[in-house]
Amino acid sequence: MSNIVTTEIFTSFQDYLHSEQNIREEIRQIVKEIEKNAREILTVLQVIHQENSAQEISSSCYKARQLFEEVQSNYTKLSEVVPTGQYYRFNDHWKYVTQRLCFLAALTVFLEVGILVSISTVAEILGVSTNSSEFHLDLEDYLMGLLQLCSELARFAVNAVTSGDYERPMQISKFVGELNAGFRLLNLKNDSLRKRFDALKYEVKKIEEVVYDLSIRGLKPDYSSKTNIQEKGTE
Amino acid sequence: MSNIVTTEIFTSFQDYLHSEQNIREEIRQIVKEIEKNAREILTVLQVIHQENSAQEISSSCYKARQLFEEVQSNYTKLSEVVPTGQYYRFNDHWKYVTQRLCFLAALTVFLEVGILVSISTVAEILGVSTNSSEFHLDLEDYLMGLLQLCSELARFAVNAVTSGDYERPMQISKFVGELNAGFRLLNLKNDSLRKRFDALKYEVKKIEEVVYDLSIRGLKPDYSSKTNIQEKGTE
Amino acid sequence: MSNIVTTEIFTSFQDYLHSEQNIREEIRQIVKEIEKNAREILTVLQVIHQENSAQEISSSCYKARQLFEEVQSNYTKLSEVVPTGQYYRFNDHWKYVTQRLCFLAALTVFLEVGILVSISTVAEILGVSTNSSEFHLDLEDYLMGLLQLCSELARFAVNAVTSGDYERPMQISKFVGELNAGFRLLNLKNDSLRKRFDALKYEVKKIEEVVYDLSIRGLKPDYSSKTNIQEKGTE
Amino acid sequence: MSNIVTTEIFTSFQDYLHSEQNIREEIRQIVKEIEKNAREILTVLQVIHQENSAQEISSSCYKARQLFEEVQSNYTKLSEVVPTGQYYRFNDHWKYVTQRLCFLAALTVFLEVGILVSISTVAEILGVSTNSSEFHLDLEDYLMGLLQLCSELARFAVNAVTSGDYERPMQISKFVGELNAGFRLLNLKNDSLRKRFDALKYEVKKIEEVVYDLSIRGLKPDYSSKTNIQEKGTE
Amino acid sequence: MSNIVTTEIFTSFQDYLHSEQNIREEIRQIVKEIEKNAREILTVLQVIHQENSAQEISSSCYKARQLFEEVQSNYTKLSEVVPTGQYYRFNDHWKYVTQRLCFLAALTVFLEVGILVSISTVAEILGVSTNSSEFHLDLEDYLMGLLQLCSELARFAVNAVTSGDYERPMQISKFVGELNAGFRLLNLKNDSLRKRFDALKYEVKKIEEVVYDLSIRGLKPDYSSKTNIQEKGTE
Amino acid sequence: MSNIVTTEIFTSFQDYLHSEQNIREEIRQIVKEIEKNAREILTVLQVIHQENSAQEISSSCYKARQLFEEVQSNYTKLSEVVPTGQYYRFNDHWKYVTQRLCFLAALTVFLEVGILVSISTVAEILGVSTNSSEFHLDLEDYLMGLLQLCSELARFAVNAVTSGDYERPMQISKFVGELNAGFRLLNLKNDSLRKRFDALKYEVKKIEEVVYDLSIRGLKPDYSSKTNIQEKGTE
Amino acid sequence: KRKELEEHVDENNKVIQMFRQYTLELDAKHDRYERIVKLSRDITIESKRIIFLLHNAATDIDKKKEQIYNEADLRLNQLIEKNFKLLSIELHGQDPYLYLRAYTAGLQEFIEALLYYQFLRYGSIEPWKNLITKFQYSISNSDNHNDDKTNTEVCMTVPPMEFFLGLGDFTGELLRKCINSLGSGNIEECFQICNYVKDIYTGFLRINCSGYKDLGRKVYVLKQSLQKMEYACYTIQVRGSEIPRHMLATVVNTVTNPDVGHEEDEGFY
Amino acid sequence: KRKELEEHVDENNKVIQMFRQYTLELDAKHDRYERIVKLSRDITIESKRIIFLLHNAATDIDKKKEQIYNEADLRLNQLIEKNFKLLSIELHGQDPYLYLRAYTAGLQEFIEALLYYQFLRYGSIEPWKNLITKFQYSISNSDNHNDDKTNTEVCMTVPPMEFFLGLGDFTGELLRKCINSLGSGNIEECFQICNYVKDIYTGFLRINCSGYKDLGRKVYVLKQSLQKMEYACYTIQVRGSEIPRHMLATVVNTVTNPDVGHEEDEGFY
Ligand SMILES: [Mn+2]
Ligand SMILES: [Mn+2]
Repeated sequence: MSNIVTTEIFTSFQDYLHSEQNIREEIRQIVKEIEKNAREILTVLQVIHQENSAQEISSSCYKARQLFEEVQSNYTKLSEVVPTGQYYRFNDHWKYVTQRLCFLAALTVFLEVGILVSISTVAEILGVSTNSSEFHLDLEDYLMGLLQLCSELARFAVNAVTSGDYERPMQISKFVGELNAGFRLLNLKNDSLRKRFDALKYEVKKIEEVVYDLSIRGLKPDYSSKTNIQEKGTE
Repeated sequence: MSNIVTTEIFTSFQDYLHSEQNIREEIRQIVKEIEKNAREILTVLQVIHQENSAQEISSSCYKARQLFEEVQSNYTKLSEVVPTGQYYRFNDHWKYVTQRLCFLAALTVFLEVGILVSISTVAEILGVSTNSSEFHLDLEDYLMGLLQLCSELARFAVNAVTSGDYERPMQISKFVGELNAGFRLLNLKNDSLRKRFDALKYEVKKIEEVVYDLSIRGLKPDYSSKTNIQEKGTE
Repeated sequence: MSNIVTTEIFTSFQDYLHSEQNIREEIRQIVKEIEKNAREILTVLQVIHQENSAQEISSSCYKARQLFEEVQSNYTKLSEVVPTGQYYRFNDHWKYVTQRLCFLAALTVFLEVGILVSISTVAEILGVSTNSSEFHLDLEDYLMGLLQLCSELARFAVNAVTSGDYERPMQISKFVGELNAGFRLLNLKNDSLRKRFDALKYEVKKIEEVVYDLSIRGLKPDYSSKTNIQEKGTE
Repeated sequence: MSNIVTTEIFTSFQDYLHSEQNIREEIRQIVKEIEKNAREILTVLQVIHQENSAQEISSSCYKARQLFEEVQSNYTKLSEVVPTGQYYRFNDHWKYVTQRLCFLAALTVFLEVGILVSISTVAEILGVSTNSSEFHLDLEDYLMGLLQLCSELARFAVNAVTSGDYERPMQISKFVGELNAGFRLLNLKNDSLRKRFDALKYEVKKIEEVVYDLSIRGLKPDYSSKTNIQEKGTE
Repeated sequence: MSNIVTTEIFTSFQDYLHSEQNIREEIRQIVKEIEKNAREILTVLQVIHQENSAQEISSSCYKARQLFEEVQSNYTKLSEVVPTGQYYRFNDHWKYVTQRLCFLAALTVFLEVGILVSISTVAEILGVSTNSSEFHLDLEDYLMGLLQLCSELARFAVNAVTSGDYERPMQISKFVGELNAGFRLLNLKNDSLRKRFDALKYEVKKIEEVVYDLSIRGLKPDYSSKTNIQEKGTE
Repeated sequence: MSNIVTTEIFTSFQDYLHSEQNIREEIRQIVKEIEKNAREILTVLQVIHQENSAQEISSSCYKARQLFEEVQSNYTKLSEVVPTGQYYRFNDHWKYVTQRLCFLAALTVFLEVGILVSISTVAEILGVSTNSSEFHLDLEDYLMGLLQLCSELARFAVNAVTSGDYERPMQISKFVGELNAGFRLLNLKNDSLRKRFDALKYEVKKIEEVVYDLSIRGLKPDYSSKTNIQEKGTE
Repeated sequence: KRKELEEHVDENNKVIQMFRQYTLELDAKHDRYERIVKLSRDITIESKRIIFLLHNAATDIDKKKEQIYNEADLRLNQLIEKNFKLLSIELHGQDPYLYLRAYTAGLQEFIEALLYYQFLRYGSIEPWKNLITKFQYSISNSDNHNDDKTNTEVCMTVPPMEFFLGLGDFTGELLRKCINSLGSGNIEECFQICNYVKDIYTGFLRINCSGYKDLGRKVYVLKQSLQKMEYACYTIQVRGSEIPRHMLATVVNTVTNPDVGHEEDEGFY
Repeated sequence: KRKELEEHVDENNKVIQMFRQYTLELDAKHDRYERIVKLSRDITIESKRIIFLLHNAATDIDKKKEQIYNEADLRLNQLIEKNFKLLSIELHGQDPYLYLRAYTAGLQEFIEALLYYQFLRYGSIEPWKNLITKFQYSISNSDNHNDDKTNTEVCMTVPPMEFFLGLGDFTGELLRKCINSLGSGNIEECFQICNYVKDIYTGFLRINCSGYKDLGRKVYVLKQSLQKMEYACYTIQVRGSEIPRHMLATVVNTVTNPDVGHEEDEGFY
């Protein structure tokens, strides 16, 4: 008797696990695609570190935007696979790549218009909802993406100088400074976000050193007088 | 009765195990020799980090080439010991040293002619096949060797500047930059190759900072106008 | 220029890595199926631990044999996917389940005819070759399976007594004793096989204590006079 | 200048390290032989656990004694390889097998004459000194051997009953009881010896339960009236 | 009867174990004192990391020398407690602190005269023999001390620059470079020495980067023209 | 300035640690003595497991009582060394031996008068306070001692039967049964006490088996009719 | 409270404004997490106490047994009606999987207690799908102070995985019960529990646990427990062999109930 | 509540009577332990928030700074006056070491916050012996309902070890502060903090940490932090070498305060 009951109980559990594994498998396949997209966007945007890339940047942003459209359709597929209200059951699968895409979206927008992209704009770029009861963009993933952005910008500041572009470091310095101030408002737990934020200090320091190197050599452009910083990117 | 059967079964196993242990012992002895070769080549090539070593580099490459001949004969011995079709059963024994030798071969070729060595050339230098059904050079080991090369070159860039050689860092920057772009194309699994590749970005950054330091002080040679980079090494 | 060379090199690597990942993915899918088969066979054979299961054992063996046919066709698929000469490159994927199936095949044969199954018979049951240059059954996996068998038989001896079957423990004691003597002949390295073998001595002791408990209460059947032990299973 | 000094220093170290590695290699080879001897002696003495083995025991002891002669010549080789005053530098290599041989020597003597072998007799059987400034038998290894003996005897007591030998458990109970009392006198540190001794109490209990099982069924031989226990073994 | 024999055996063991425990206790007490000495020497020598400590270094070396005299008398006590030929039986107790003292002696000598101290000089400073059949200084402990020295010197190089002393890093770079080359000659086993040596390469890199930072800013003193480097320390 | 403050702060901490270590050393010495006492008492009381020990038990209890007087004076020393209100700062040192002595005191009292000793009586026997603000007996240590007692009594029950004493198991069965009922009242956390208590079930089972063995053979004395169980011990 | 201190931050800066919003969100999440941890902790403690209570039901007096069962039932229901309701309210409108790590311990312990209660009282356990029906609540929307008396339907999310993890722990309690039964001579119960756990073990064998570390560990412990029970049953059988099995229970009962046994002894011997 | 259920236990049995007493004692201890854990958790959270607040004091506007310090002081005092007082009452009459594991986390985090506050405001920290004077309370004996108005003196036990463990964590906050200072051009502060931590490190070197695992781990982390700060100072020096050191601070300030910097730029270049 109890045998039959037990069998029933376990059979339904087996079905449950089986269907979970199927969902995970589907997710894994889609995430693989998204990772490929992310890798391509990153490769496209790496142009910023090449010498004398100034002209190519806007065309790279354009290419990135096109790739983000593929990303969107992949996130749409993903949102169809993940059951409603179970976003956090499976989000380990796409957490990492989503952070990376937040970084890439933020970098694209920074290159295009020089401003900090909002979480809702990133959600739009990725093609996900901003409503947390649907397939949405997690705040912490967005913030992690911004921290990755700072790291890339620190490298960008260095390479810009190598290319003889002395304005870019000033723009980056201001941008990262504001982000840093923003992050300091957050009450962070002792988690990965906190650790990543602690690393930000070193990037801020690195950027300041670049600005300092420019200023003692009189290479610092009179940046603050340029009121229209955002326009720089769009020109 | 069955006792005898059992005994027979196990006696034949004993022979089998015994012969396996003998093979492993032989492999271990040969690999020890190869490790010694690798250590010697590395010591010879360390000259690059010494001050004002420019002249000595080509004679060091020559010495390295001679040592690679010993390596070849040792790999030949090894290939005779490993039974056909069981390369991957025993390859833990030589995996590590082979990666190291790929690095050393790639460094030698870089110093000699300034280009990226191909896997088939490395296989030739080590005296192993490129056909995966024989005793061959595994692709992943070759790639690991290239990543080790980048790490050595980052150090080389720093020490070249100390020696007053401001061209070398430019050459290295270009070379490592291309390698980095190449690796970025690959869809790596989450394995040791991936981990090592993640470390590459720090080395790229380091080299970029060296180039930056030269740029901002006006010490950067006009590298791009030198069209004949490969020739530098061969001169 | 060298850029193109590098790109070419890496593009061909990408193909290589991609095809490897495909192979692994295929292997994983097939192994998953085999694991499912193994779980089913194990579940079927659990009947031995139930009270008064004597009659059901032979029908369970029959069911197991049918499931082994599925196993065979899965191993056939597997052997087609794994490239020649690369058995040991991928064998981590199926190593564990193959050991388990060796155990299950050995258990089935023990239940059917009371003898120790040979490695070639197990290979036949699983539908793989015994020739180590093809997709074969590795000796160590077979031995691991036998050690797992001993553990299951120790549990079986206890439960047989609970069911009032006092002959079974005698049969098991003799069988495991011979296996133990066999393993003792082997000069095992300090690996997983050795660790598992060290556990065997506790199982032997356990079984000896069961026989002791029967002896001292005069419940021990006069086992040695039954010369035809193998026939017991086949009846 | 100082460079030369440094090189000299390290070259002499290299010789030193090399010779140490050679010594270890030699030790390893000899110990491998001794391990083989130990395995053979153990296999020979396993006869005690077989049914109705009473007659065969003395011939097994004889075979064991012959094998101990090989052991002796191997220990002699070992003592020649180990430099004076460095016994404890290398003793990790032979520690384990020496403990095992102490157990086997003690078991042999117990089977032959029923008494506890002294450390000096074991040293003699193994062909090593008892003088701690030479290659000697370490006290702790001897004690570990005795504890292993108790474990084997507990198993022997159980199997003797199965064979219908009701006197053996009484002899073992007395013997192990005395050993237990002896160990209890020692103020052991919290080391491996202590851990092993803690396990002894389970073996004592097991043996007591065997004696209990005999008692309650009136199977207990009137052991205490037999004054000549030692003679049992020597017959 | 046999009871008395057993009791006698164990009583004599008890004496043996007791005397061993007493030896260990005495060793522990003396080692505690030596550890205290080592901590004091380390604290005294920390002055090198303070700003503008140049003048104080020689007086600190003097203080360290005085403390080494206490160390000597403690090692003398130790050598009297350890029985002849049992150095390696007990050397776990003092191994670690001896490595530390090798580091401290090597640091003192480096600060005093700028050269690599030899093992015999360290043995003299510690007041132990160099003859391995007596209470001596083990080669591996000496080498571990040198590796610890490199780590401290890497930190020293950084802090010296902060204090405006640009010669010290050059001296350290040369010194550590030679040590590194020396270690590279050794065929180390896969032990703690090897692990520590692997860490050395990061320290070498660190120091090279300090020299680089000085070079590129034209702060590098023309070190090679100063032929009399050893004299620097002795002034 | 801050340097002086820092020095002061750390010097007082050093003194603190030093004095703590001294206290711990003193404690360790005294505890060693207590452990020796405990070992002796245990040895004395082991007589219960010998055949036909009935007469010797009361004299053993007498000897134990004398040894407890030494224990008392050692606990008095201990209580003088441990600062008031810091019992639990140091109690790891004596926790284990105190549990053992609770077991031994409880065993002594059981043998003497057949009843469960109260915590206050044990405290008296050990010579410690019952007031928890002084050096007292921890409740959990007392309870652990009782659980150890049950384990010893299970063994005693077995050996008593071997000695032909069929009343003792009945007495033990009743005693342990009551203790078991008592323990079931406690709300135990998932700690060592809980784990030990779970093991008690197996000892209860063992004792029941002995009683059962006696009863099916008609050897069970009419225990319940003997109203004066406590008197048994005191006779 | 902190407002005046932060004047030095440029509140007109767009970045700062964005991060102000992010701070609110993060803080709300952390606070909710903390509250859920506390609720879970309370559930754990009370569940453990209920299990403890149920172990005392091993008495022969049916009335006492019934009393204990009734109390356990009451307290389990209180957990559902009070503690889990509060938990559900916290989780309402949230993705429960975001907070699962905060309440899984309490949930598993509750399931363990519930299953143990069901097994003791009814001899079998209810499946997962029955469990989830217990966790449905209707909450009045009285937050807003107007007379809006509508109710919201809320339910607790219990992933099947947590149910089976709790089921694994439940077999640990069965082991305790089984060995206790043996000590007190309740032989039939011992066999019954052992067979029940055998079924559960076979059930788990059919599950592919790879990738679920917790589950694998539970199954490992379960196998250990089962073998202890099997050995206990073996012991009964072996000992029972010395007298006819049908007399065994009587003897053991005689042995372990000295008060009752005394009278019956006369007839038996 | 459970009384009626336990009738089946023989309350006249002496053993049962003894264990009834033991149960009360054990339960009292466990309950107290749980209460202390909760008090400690609250202290941890509030201490972390105070540290967070103090990091915002890195502003040049002295008035804001003062405001932040005052608020931190207030909140630290509230912890002492409220939370630690409750803790002391729980510990009163108990051996505090029995419950140390339950409150050490909160205590250490508080010490970390307090030391960081002291360092920021006064440039140095107070030693352990000053700390313990803060934790003395006078409690009215109003438990008994009569007019007995006597007071009991109670104090918190703070073992020196916990003080130094807190001190270790405090240097972690100094590292954050130091690197932040560098990023915002506050060069002198950077050197000052680095030297301060150097002193603390040297202090720890003199201590024999063997046998104190926690302490050893803290010292290891401390060394890592110190080397990061030393490297930061090194960077300043190396870069400063390219212009005279005394001009460095000005330049860096110019660079990092674009608003202020704009006017001064004119004079400098
Ligand atoms: Mn539980
Ligand atoms: Mn902190």
